Amino acid sequence: MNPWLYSAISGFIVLNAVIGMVTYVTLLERKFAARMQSRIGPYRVGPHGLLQPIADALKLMMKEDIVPRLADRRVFNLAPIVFLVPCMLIFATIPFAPGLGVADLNIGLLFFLAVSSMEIVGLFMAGWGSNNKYALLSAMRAVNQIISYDLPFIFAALVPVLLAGSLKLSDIAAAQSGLWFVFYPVIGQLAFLAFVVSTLAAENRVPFDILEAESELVAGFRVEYSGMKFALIQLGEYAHVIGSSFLGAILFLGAWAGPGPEWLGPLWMLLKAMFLFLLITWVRWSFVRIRVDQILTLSWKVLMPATLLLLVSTAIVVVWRAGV
Amino acid sequence: MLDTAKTSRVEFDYSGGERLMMNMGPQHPSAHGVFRAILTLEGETIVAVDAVIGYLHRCHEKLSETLTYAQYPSIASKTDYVAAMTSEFAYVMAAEQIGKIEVPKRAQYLRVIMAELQRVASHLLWLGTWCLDMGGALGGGATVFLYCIREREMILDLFEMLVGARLLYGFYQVGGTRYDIPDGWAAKCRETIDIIDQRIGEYESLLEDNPFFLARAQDVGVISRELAEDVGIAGPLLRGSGVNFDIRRSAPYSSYEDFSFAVPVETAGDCYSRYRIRMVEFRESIKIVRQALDTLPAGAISSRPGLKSVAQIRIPKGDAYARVEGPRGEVGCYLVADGSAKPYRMKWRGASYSNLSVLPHIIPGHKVADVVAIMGSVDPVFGEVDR
Amino acid sequence: MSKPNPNSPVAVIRAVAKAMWITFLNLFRKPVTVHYPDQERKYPDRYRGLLALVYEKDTGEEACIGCRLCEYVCPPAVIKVEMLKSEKRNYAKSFSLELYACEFCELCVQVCPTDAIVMMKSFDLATADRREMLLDKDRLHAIGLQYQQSWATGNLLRAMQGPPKMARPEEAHAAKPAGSEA
Amino acid sequence: MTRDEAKTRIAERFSGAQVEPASAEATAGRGMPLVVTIPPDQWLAFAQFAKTTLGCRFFSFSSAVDWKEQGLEVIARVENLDDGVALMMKTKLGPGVSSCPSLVPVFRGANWMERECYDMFGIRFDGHTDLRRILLSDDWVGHPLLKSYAVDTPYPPYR
Repeated sequence: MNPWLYSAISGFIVLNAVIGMVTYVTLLERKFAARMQSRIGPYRVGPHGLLQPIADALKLMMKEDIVPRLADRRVFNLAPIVFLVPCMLIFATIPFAPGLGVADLNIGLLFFLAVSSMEIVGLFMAGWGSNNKYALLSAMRAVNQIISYDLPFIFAALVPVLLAGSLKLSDIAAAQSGLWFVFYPVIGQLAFLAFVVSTLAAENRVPFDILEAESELVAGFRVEYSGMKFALIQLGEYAHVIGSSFLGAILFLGAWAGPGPEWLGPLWMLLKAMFLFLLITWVRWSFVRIRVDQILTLSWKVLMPATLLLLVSTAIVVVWRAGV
Repeated sequence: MLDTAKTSRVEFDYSGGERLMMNMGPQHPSAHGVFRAILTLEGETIVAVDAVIGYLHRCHEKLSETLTYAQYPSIASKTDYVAAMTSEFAYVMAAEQIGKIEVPKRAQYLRVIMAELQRVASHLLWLGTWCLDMGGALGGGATVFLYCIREREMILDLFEMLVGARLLYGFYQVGGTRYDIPDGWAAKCRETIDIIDQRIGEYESLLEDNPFFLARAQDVGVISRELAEDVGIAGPLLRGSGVNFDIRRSAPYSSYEDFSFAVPVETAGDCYSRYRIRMVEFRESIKIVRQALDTLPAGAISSRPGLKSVAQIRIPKGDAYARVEGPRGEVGCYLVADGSAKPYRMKWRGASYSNLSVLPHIIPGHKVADVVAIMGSVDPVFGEVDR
Repeated sequence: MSKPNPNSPVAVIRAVAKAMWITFLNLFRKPVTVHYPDQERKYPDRYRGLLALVYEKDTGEEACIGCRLCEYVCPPAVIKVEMLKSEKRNYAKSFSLELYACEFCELCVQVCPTDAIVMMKSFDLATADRREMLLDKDRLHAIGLQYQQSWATGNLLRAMQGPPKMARPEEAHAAKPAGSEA
Repeated sequence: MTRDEAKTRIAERFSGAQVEPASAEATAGRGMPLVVTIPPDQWLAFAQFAKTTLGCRFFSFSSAVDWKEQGLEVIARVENLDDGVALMMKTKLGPGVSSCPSLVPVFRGANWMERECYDMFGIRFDGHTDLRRILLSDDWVGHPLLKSYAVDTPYPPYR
């Protein structure tokens, strides 16, 4: 099959799979969070609330699409698309199974990191376009936060690259068949911890979700959006979270390595990603958010030097292990 | 009544200076009711704040001049609807002081039990909404909020079993109380406060040395002792700034002297010390309820015959100021009686009104996110502020 | 308090783990929410819900004698009664209650000499049209038959509040031990 | 600083002030206030005296009572929290007078309290920093808590 057709079809399949997964992951999160707060979560729409995400999607589609009169019309309408595209692109290089994946570039991780830091442009366009004080304030906070957390995110993601010796995600996954990188003596756990913390911050999840702090900024940069545009932004946000949890599963939890026959690989991959996603949700429902200046000091003064030191020590360990 | 000619508008200057005037409220998720703060910001820090209140004003004081002593207690609970028991308490005690009406021992104990249970329920709502403000509706704050509401519902069920209503009771009456505890209520009450005692331990481990919570609460919204006394704030805010004053201890009313309980005092005066005080007050109130239930005397619950008609209670001429230690501080009622069945003048000293008036003094210099934390720790209820 | 400095890494990890343990623990607690429309909530005995007029137990007549005591005692003045005079006893010609302004304070039940107005164990008040909330006499009687009546009636409340000699006749001659859990 | 010691200090310093223990002495709670009636011109001086020498630093509240013909009466309650001495300061403004010296220079807590007094009674507090309505809307006509303010407002009942 010629490569063009292959990548078109696989791209189409992965895109729809992601959209389907995003809708049902919101239901998983709401049910999981509800149980943690001793309540039940959605159970009215369909048996045990299974049709709730579809109902939400339909509702958002039918909702009236309001554009504020004083808004900067072009920027306002373009923002959700610019925000959504990078969030979908990050799934291009993720190998769901040894051969299964849209495009297994040999610089897979670099592509992932580059694209995932593009979403901040769409976010700021949304904040600026809606010409609303709250949105502007939250967009500025978002820019500070995401940029200052991209660096620790990259350093933490580079540690497995050093251990596996290649940027190709399938190589990293293959290198972990023996020992998952998270169980690597000291470096693995620290890198995994730094990775989770910076993922939380890069996607503005609690405790770093100062971005859309309801108590002050109502709904942050998406306060003026409604209808389908709001759905796109929501889709983008959740896609980014799932993308990062898939990346975490590959880098640290040994993608499709797991007991049982070979063809069970993708299932293991999905389970590990969902475990990471539930870990993020679990953190989300047990912490209070901290102020924006505290987030920035945590990033620049604590996380950045720590991950840099970790990277250097991994390099030394790798060279020392290889040298001996 | 509205003279539309001189409608005033708040001028928002867009003069291009780097100052931004921003509206927080009146329909704001973090305002504990209807409150509007006009913040002048430089970047994230606040330079000036102007508080606009009065959205919930029903003029309770004019209303009390038209309602008799028998009718008004069930309306008095609408001033502080989160702690309805303590607001009725103040009105009823003021009338009893003027009329020199003696309250039987059992009624005094019942009043103490209900006031302390109401304090626990009110503090639970405070803790829940405070974490909700700081943690966000889709975050850890909501978890603490739902735990607190789950516990608060248990206490409301107790009140529902006793009085029949969940929030506004009309339990107090000049001369005693209107209801007696039904059979089995005391046992259910003991079981409820045991559960709550254990659950408070859970909240503390969820928040106590949690770095995110400490970062948001420690040395934020510091109220100095001198400012606290000068503005007249009361209750946990006053004790948070180092003043050891609790009406139940220094001017005991309704046989509070029979119970032993500790009065927590902190000196830092920031949000965290107010949090510490209220967490200790949880346990102290539970201790008082246990002691009161153990030594509850039998006998009448009211020194006057059952209410048969609207103007049955007449208070002789005179005036008095009675005050009660509500969850938010000193709830006082200054009553002037003229011998008829209706009071001549009633001044309601709401604790939240004075507590809120300290905000314009302490907010400048903080960040926008801190306004929410400070508002939560002051725990105003706007029924009591606007009356 | 001699706690380790809260920002040291060890204390942070321990506090984070403790906090997350609590939420994890809660995962396995039974949810407390009641599925309202499907499951009916259990009402306590003295529930103060809808107001209603009742019929005399023995003669089956309307209990209300139109004495307007409830009209005078109602703080928001939502009750309006007109008396119908007749030889043996009086009746209420018309009885209107504006339910949308009622505060459920139960003062009317307390002052009623003939236990005519009582409260029901139900709060299903929702109506599509506000005018339906203006209840007249037969609507009040219909509600009285439709729902279960709660414990409180005028005489019981007054007996509970009165000084002991009136309230507990059995205590007068049954010599019950004092201080019993009433 | 017990109550009678405070009473003697007041008597010798302010000849015009009548001091009597609160009329309702029914329950002997220690918090019973000393009721001090002062002529309006000594209002600010007495507040200063109470705060400094008597140590009543806690400003509880201040309000007013409308005695119809005898005019308005402004009350204020200050307390010495440590010794439990409470002082209920009263001053009669005389018929037709509706201005009174403000306590804001002495107690910052008086700011909102006096704004509410102005809002409800129309008493102009001279020396108050920004006297404007606090509870009612700025364009409200009349002062509701005056006895002359009709109870049955021309509005039809809200229902």
